[in-house]
Amino acid sequence: MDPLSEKLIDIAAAAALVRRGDTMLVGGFGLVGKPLALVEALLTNPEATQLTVVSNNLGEPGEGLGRLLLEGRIAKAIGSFFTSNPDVVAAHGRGELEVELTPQGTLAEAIRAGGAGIAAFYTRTGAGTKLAEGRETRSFGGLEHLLWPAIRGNVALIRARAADTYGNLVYEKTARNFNPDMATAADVVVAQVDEIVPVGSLDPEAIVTPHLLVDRLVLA
Amino acid sequence: MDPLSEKLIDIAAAAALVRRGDTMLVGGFGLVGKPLALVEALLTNPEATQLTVVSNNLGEPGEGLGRLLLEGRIAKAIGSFFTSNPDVVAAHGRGELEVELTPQGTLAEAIRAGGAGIAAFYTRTGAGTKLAEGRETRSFGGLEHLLWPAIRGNVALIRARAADTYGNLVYEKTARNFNPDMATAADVVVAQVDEIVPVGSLDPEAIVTPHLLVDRLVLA
Amino acid sequence: MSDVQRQIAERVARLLQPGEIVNLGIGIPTLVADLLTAADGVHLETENGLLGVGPAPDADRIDASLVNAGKRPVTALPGSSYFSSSESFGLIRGGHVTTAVLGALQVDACGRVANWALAGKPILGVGGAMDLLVGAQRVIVATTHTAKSGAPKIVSECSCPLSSDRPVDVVVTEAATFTLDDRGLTLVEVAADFDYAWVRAHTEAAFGSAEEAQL
Amino acid sequence: MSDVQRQIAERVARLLQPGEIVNLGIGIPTLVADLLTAADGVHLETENGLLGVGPAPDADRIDASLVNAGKRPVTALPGSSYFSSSESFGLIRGGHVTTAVLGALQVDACGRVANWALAGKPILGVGGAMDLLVGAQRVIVATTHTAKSGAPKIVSECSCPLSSDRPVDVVVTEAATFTLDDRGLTLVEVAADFDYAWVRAHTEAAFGSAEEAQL
Repeated sequence: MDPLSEKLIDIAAAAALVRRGDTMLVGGFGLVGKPLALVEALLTNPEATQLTVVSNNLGEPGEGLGRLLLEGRIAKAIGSFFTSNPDVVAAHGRGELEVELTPQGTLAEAIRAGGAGIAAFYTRTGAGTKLAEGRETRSFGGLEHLLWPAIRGNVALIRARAADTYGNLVYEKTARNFNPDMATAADVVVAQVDEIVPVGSLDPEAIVTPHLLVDRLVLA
Repeated sequence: MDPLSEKLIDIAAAAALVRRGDTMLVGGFGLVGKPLALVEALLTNPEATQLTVVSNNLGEPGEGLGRLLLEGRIAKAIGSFFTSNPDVVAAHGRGELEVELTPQGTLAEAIRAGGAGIAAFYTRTGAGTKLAEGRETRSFGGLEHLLWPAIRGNVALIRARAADTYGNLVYEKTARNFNPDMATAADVVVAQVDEIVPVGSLDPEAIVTPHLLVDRLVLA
Repeated sequence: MSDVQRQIAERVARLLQPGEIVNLGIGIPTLVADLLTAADGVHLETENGLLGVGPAPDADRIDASLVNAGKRPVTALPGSSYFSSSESFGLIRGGHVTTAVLGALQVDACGRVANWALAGKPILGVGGAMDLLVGAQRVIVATTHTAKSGAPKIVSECSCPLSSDRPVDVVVTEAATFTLDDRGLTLVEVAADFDYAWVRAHTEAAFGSAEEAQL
Repeated sequence: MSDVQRQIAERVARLLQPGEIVNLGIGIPTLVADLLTAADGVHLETENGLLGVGPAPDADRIDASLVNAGKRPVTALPGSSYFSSSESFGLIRGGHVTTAVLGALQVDACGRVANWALAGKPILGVGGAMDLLVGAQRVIVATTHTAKSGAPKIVSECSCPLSSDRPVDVVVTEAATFTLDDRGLTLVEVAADFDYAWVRAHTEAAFGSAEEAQL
């Protein structure tokens, strides 16, 4: 059996994996390492709506997740920095978009926890700030910590530089960012890759995301 | 300034970094990836005693940490599997060695937490077992979880295949194991390496332990 | 390996599907590795940090840095990858291992397993079994039907300490295969050299039977 | 960069020691990078996943996959390494960054900083500032002494939401450098073009002075 025959799908099939009301993890930091082809393909799937999107940012105006937002597909955003896209600020102001602001490190840790079977964790980050409001706190070593629950998605859309035909992934410089964490934390993980290489051609010491985490590959 | 001149020390100087009563993290799974030269050098430092050792195992009889144990240097062991060394079982039976048994995954996660600024975390592992006795529990998703605190050491002794002169580390196959986690979780991190290569000769995408984690290098 | 061990390992191997990520525990489960070929399409993972475990090497090709969770020399297949202990157990606890095959001292009527400590003895080893028991999507227990003493290992209540509060999914012995669900144990297969009466006589725990349901 | 910004960045650069791991926030802190040379022996880290940040590339050598936390193109120096977001913030929260240089909207008399949100406005961005504030061994605030309106930024109590309950260690403006300890702010340096009276008049928070102690 050629493992690739199972994992490699076309972009329309990938877009069809997202369903109404899904929580969707989307990799990238700004547009760097963002699976833009996958995100924009969702526009062709009318069921990709009422989404909760977990992503550091919500794209740029009219690009990537910013386009989905303008089409009214996103009900809620969980991330760390939305002010760089004025459309997010506006949609939130009109009450059309719920926003859950999470410090960047806590966002990454919560996603990792979701993928690693950790239900919740205590972090110093955010203690004593407005982001602590309504959150459970506890003192460790005399310092206040916040309890933060894990984050998981129904689907994760990630981007990598290359995959082998098993689905092992390597990334490109700072385009790595949230992608390896999100690869662990969703029921269905779809990776947009620039290149697919034969099994055995990636250095086993340098594979960042092992193939057991990757359900589908899209070459784009 | 040559960064290597600061980090590279001889093995006696490395052994002298361990002090009476220290908590010492020691990498390796059995003897694989164990920094044996560093461990055995501790025998020449009489202050390396009354130690709490955090390590998956306590060596083999008369080898590695097993030698330290026979010399009465270890007061307490935190790890996951001690039954493979009968000397540990005997020392514990005589009341000379305190043992804190931790599931292997929880041990790794607690060390990672210690190095990542996570004070404690909730895990399913061990729920409903004898290892849950005396531990705080909490239900998430209807399933009991245990609260586990982070682990840190005064010093970590780890083993890697190669370092560059900054102290970036790469490992060798399954000799990686606990070493990268322990590199994050101690005040002083000493890496025993087989080889030191010039800065720039390790692939930046394949460095596992970045140099900011490594305080001292020993070539052995 | 003994005939009994081989029979158990063979029955387990037949339960594995192409594409599965499988962790094999120490003891009988390890024997399953020798029964798998590339054509089976099963990926073996070992919790000390390797996905893509291959067969044991020839004596002259042993690599001291390449072992399985039992610290035995192994090889790494093309497409394999290495990871740290925290990453490895993140994969395990996070549900990314399809099937864990584990040995057992005892299994109770609910399918909870005791496989790390004897009753009344000091407890000095646990390893990764508890993590696999909570994390693997499916847990198969591979064990002899009875202890060396002849005592049943599938019991009403374990006298040895439990390894997890999570019931396993399948129990495979040389004599029988049981599955588990909310109602407890169900006998789904009896091996050729055994019969229902033998299984009944050597199993302390109550169990239902697919066969009974048909009677 | 304006003269004032350059003055602040230069004062910050002088505080950095060889061997330090330094994270530079967005705004004035970023300017510090341009003032450092290899001879300074400072390693720059950026929280989106790179240790070993080099200078901005020429326009024809921009790599779209290589940016800093401000999403500006950078280069990577020999000896650099890349990591995921969870690894990167593990390094930050875990205390492995020696110094974070951060901008500020306000700093209070205890040294607590507000640098992420304006008073009374919807809060839609936080980024990594809160993680750096709890995790870096030393935090240096680099800020103009007053807001554009002329209002003091070093105040008795912040009107903007705090970014952390942890006081910073040093505050550097174009006019002055303050350190912080349990007693609060201490003025340790006044810049050449300014004097104590100016600093006093443009600083709302109470502060002690190393100079006063000598009087």
